Amino acid sequence: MKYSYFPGCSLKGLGRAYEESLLPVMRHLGVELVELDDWNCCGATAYMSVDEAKAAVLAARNLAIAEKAGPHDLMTPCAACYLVLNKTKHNITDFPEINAAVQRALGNAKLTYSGNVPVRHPLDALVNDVGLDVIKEKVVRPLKGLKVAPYYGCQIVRPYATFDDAWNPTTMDRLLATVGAEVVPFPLKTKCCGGSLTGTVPEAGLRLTYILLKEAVRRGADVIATACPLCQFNLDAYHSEISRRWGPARIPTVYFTQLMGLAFGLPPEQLGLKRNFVPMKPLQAEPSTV
Amino acid sequence: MPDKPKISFYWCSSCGGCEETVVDFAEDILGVLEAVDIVFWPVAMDFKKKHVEAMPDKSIVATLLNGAIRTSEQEEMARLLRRKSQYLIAYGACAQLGGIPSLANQFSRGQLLRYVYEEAPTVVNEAKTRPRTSFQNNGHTVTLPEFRNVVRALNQVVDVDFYIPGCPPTPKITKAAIGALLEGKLPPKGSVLAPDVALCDQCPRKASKPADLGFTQFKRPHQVMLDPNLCLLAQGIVCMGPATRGGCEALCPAGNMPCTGCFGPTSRVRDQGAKILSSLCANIASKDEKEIRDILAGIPDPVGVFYRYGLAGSLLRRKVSLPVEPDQETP
Amino acid sequence: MNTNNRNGEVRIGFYICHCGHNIAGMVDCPAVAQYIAKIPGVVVSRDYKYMCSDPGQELIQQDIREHQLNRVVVASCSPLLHEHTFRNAVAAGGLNPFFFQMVNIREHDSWVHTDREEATAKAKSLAHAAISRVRFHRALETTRVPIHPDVLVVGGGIAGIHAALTLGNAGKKVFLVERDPSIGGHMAQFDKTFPTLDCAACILTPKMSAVRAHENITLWSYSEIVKVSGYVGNYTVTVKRKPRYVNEELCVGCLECIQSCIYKEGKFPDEFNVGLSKRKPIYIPFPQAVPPVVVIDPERCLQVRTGKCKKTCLEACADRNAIDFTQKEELVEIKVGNIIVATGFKLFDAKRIPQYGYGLYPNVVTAIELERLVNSSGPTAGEIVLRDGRPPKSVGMLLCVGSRDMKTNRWCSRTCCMHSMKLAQLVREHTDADVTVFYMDIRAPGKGYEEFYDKSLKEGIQFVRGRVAEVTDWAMAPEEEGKLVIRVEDTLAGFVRRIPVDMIVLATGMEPQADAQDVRRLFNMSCGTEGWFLEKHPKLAPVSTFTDGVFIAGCCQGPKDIPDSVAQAGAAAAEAMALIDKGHIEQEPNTAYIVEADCSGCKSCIPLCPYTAISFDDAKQKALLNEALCKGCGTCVAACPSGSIRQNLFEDEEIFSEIEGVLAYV
Amino acid sequence: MSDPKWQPRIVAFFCNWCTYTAADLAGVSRLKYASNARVIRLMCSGRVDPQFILDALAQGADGVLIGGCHLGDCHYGEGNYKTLRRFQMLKRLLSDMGIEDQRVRLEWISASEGERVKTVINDMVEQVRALGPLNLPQRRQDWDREMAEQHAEPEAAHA
Repeated sequence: MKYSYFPGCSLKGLGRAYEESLLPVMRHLGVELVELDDWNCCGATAYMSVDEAKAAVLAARNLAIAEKAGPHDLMTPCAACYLVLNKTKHNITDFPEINAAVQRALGNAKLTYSGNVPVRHPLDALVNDVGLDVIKEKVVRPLKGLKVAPYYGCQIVRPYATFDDAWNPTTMDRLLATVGAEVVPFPLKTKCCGGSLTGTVPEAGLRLTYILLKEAVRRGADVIATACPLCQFNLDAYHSEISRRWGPARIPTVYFTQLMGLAFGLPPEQLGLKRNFVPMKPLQAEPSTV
Repeated sequence: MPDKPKISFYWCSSCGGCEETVVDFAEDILGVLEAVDIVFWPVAMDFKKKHVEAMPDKSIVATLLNGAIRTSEQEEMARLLRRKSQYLIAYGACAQLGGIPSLANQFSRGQLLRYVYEEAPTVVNEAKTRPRTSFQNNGHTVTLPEFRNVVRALNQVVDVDFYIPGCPPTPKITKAAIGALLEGKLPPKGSVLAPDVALCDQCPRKASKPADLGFTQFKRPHQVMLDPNLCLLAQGIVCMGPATRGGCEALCPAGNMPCTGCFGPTSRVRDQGAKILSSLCANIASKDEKEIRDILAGIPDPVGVFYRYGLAGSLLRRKVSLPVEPDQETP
Repeated sequence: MNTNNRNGEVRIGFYICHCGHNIAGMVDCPAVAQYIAKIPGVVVSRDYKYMCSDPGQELIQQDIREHQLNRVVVASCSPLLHEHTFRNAVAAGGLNPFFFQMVNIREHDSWVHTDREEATAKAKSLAHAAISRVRFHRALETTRVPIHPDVLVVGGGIAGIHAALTLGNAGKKVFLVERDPSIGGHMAQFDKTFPTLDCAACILTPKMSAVRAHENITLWSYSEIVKVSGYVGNYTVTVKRKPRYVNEELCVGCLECIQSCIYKEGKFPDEFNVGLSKRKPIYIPFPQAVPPVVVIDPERCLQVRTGKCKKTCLEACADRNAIDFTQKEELVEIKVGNIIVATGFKLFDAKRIPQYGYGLYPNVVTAIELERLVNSSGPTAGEIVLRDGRPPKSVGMLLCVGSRDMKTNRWCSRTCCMHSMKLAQLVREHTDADVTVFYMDIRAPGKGYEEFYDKSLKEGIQFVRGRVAEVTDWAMAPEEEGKLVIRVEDTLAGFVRRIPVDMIVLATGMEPQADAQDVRRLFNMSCGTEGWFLEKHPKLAPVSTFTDGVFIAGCCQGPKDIPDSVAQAGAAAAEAMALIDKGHIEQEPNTAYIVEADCSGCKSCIPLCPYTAISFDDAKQKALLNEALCKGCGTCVAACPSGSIRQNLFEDEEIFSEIEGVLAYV
Repeated sequence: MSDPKWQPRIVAFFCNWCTYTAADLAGVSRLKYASNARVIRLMCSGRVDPQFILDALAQGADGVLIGGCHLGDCHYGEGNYKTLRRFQMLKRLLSDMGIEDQRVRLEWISASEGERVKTVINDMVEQVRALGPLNLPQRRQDWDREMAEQHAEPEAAHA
């Protein structure tokens, strides 16, 4: 199994723990990720609202490179990249003006994009391509007793519910259950993390973050699992501020890939776990007998 | 005794098989000769065009013209014979409906000439010489008729009184037609002088035809050992019999070959190919679009199968996208 | 009757209808009449305001007499609407009614186009086609098909029950077939009915008993229709009678078998109580069930499943011998003339809107669940309680759950407003809880309904206008702790509110039955895009379908309340009776026929007929068409490779001339 | 072929039970669509003799639309399957005869799909417009211009 791989800026910066865990997990499952050559910004951030066509060009360049790279699906772990690349795909198909602008720009760079590269999230690929059975076989250290609140954030399933339900996604739930974790019912799983507001209207943004943390704690979770670097950062970085405003709601937030890595018995230090502000408690030493 | 009725035969774009039918009269030809005076029959007798031109208009009682109309010469002769004859009878499938020559209506004149004079595997013509309508040599001018873009049935060129179908017509229906002509017992103008019931009626295999054909595949005669008694459609062979006028007494099915439709449609049908298509396809035993397509793949050349003898006389007549090219000239 | 063309001459009268402004507003009618007047054979060409009116019809009749017309063409609305009207007018004028052709220039022209010139040109060519075609028309006679007097009613909800009783009371024999073990349908689950708040059981039970007792009604519960063949007046229906392992004749409904079942307690979700209580493998659907006999669930009963059970039920039944484990599924064939389909609806699955928390939060219930809770014979004996047994202090009712929603169902389910207000009043009656209704619009258009809404307001039920965004269980304020929080934009107040409540009631909308498509095919009906069975005409034939002799009643046609269902059921029964009492129907003479002399006996047509109307005549070696069986589809006509099968009203030359006519562009 | 006033001519064969009724519904719903299609009502799409389609084209139609009930929904059981089978072959035949794919269309439109009548007709009109006129009567005249004398088209070749 082979995918083209678009890491995006987060996975090389703030969210490097995501990549640090994703790559060994995929390797462990025999999935080959080939990083795109000369990839650029996905076009997210403020670009979209400044100039939609130009943002589409940025994203489309990545898609075009992926198309040139070979007939593999393009995997991108960052939720924002995932959304923007998908959105661009849609826009190119649905809006001839955008398509024209994109093709013109790509043409100048001697690139083409026919719209045929599927953009995939690792959650989708792991559950629907690799399969839970295969993953289960690789588990040497089931996350027994670890209560996890699965948290998807807004961008993976909205507006394009490509591989899961927009309101009640369950892919990560199933995946975490497969690696032995106890999945806590978490109805807030697609609620806003506060992400785009923490910088601008902190009062509103942090409140949203607080609700998520508080509710995860209230529901007995030991850890929140996420699939988005921005979510992870928001849920992890503002504990002192939140605590000052509303009271403590301390719970670690990790990437689902980090939990998978632990279950696969990969060394925790190689999974980027040390990068957390709120560290996850080490799992009880309980080597599997399998 | 007054003059015997004058009859003429002429051939245009055809293979000569229709003429053979007259030869196949065998000794019966003598009876015919007793009853009529053949005034023009280039295949068998030495008359010239000028002889016909010299005849008074309508002085020939009937002309049996076979062959489709493809060249300017054929067109001219058809008009001449029309003028000289009381009855002009389209004789045989080519004159009636265009016949096999009209399958060429799937190709443009340029395509045809290029193939015949350059591309056909047996052709060596490095100079790419093409026939011309006029050629000067030693002060002489040699001319050829023009090769038209379209092959036409006779009635697409001149008014036709009757049709005798077949490729070729059988001696029996020919004799019957001549008999009716001599006795003045002709049906209304425009009639086809053959039974108006489809061939199955006369087919020796009729009883073996199942009530539900339910085609699961179509085969071509060379792909299968044909049962000599079983209905050919029941063997998956496209037999045009149900859509073809009877009158030949099922010669082909009797010879273990499917009917290919040379007698043309019945009077109630405007387009023989469309009708056999309708009937065969409706009876395909599948409801799955892809499976239906696969079954139909057993008929690789629908035009050639359904319109073998009648493309010119069909509703579409000619591949509609083809151009009309200017008269061919020296390259 | 004058059916001959004088001297073979065709004399056509053409009439174009203005239909008030409907046609004349977009089509230049006088111009069309002038154009048609120039076509050879057209003797009269007129435009008139309303052709279907009495004077309009009289005009045709007068012209037939005065101008010796022998063909009539009317350009007006759809032939599906008025072809009969004009045929009758032509007949009244002394012509065979089939010397008539209708042109649809309203539905197919004036109503759908915006350019007067184009619409007029289209009208001209359509009229031209009819003029070309009508020349070939021949005198035809309609055939009469007798109507079998028995009726099949499918579905034993209130609509089916009412239809069956109406017919039975009129002396018609009725087969009432119900899929479930008891008739009663959804209405039997209701506690009270709006707007009168009379008890559903009190008004329904007598009707159910009447069905059972009725000498003219054969009730087959726990049965399904598996095959329908034939046509109006002559349907043959195969009914599958599922084994209930209890002899209906012998069971006295004592229920001792249930008590003695080896399952000491109910173990399986009780369908009637929508899973709020448990039942045993042997059970009676509900106390007032009709027929009042027990039924054994084959998927739960040990004996049926494994053959290894002590069969304590048999012992309890003793010499009544009603329990019979040898029962097998049975197929019964019946003949009926008419069919009334009243197969009802299914409720929207509230889990499809996860943000409302149904299935996640135990105290989010559906309206039908509350209906069972409030019912004194329900699982809580009429106590409205939360899952932990406490009475709720506050209840929120969410309307339009799965209705008026682009993401789920777009239609209004019509009953939820009234149903919810009824439940709100019942909650107020049974508890001292505050009730808040969350609505987009209150739709209370029935008789006494608006007054019921008033009453709800007066009783202190609160109404918040806004579609609820979500139901959550996370608190943002102390008063929200331990409660369900409704987040909603109050569109009257103009801000987003969080309203904590103890219990949430979802007014789930109505949906077509899961197998509506199968049922539709079974009875050869059409469905709208949403899946409701399609009536023949939304206003003028609301209980008829496109298949003659098949009628629809109740919610299978679309969401409606009990009064409307009952009214439709009565209407459907009346439609069936009209056919039965007439004794026959006239069939459109559009049958195919074989010209024997032309047929070669190729048999191509025989397998194509869906009604096996074509057979092979071995003596004549030709195909033989039984016109009584032919329904006039024309498939064989199109297939006849020698053009020897023809079709009345759709002759080849008629269609060829129509093609030529529509291509006569001007 | 460059007549600016040229409008595609579409002959439509609609079955009585589904597509014709859907077209009525489109009318009742006052949907607006192109006026180029002329509907001929038949009881079933199974009655659509391939001859009708060829004849319509031969007589000057630029396109032919056949409308029937959805598969499985035929008022007569399976008439539309017969149409489907014929259509598959007819399309091949037409393509061999140089008639573009978009000119002849088979659509399943149920009685409730008034909206679909509108979109299908509009769509087809635009596709045919893009192809330009077929106008076989004109083409036949053009073909026949090569003859020494113009011959009036025989009324019916096999009358």
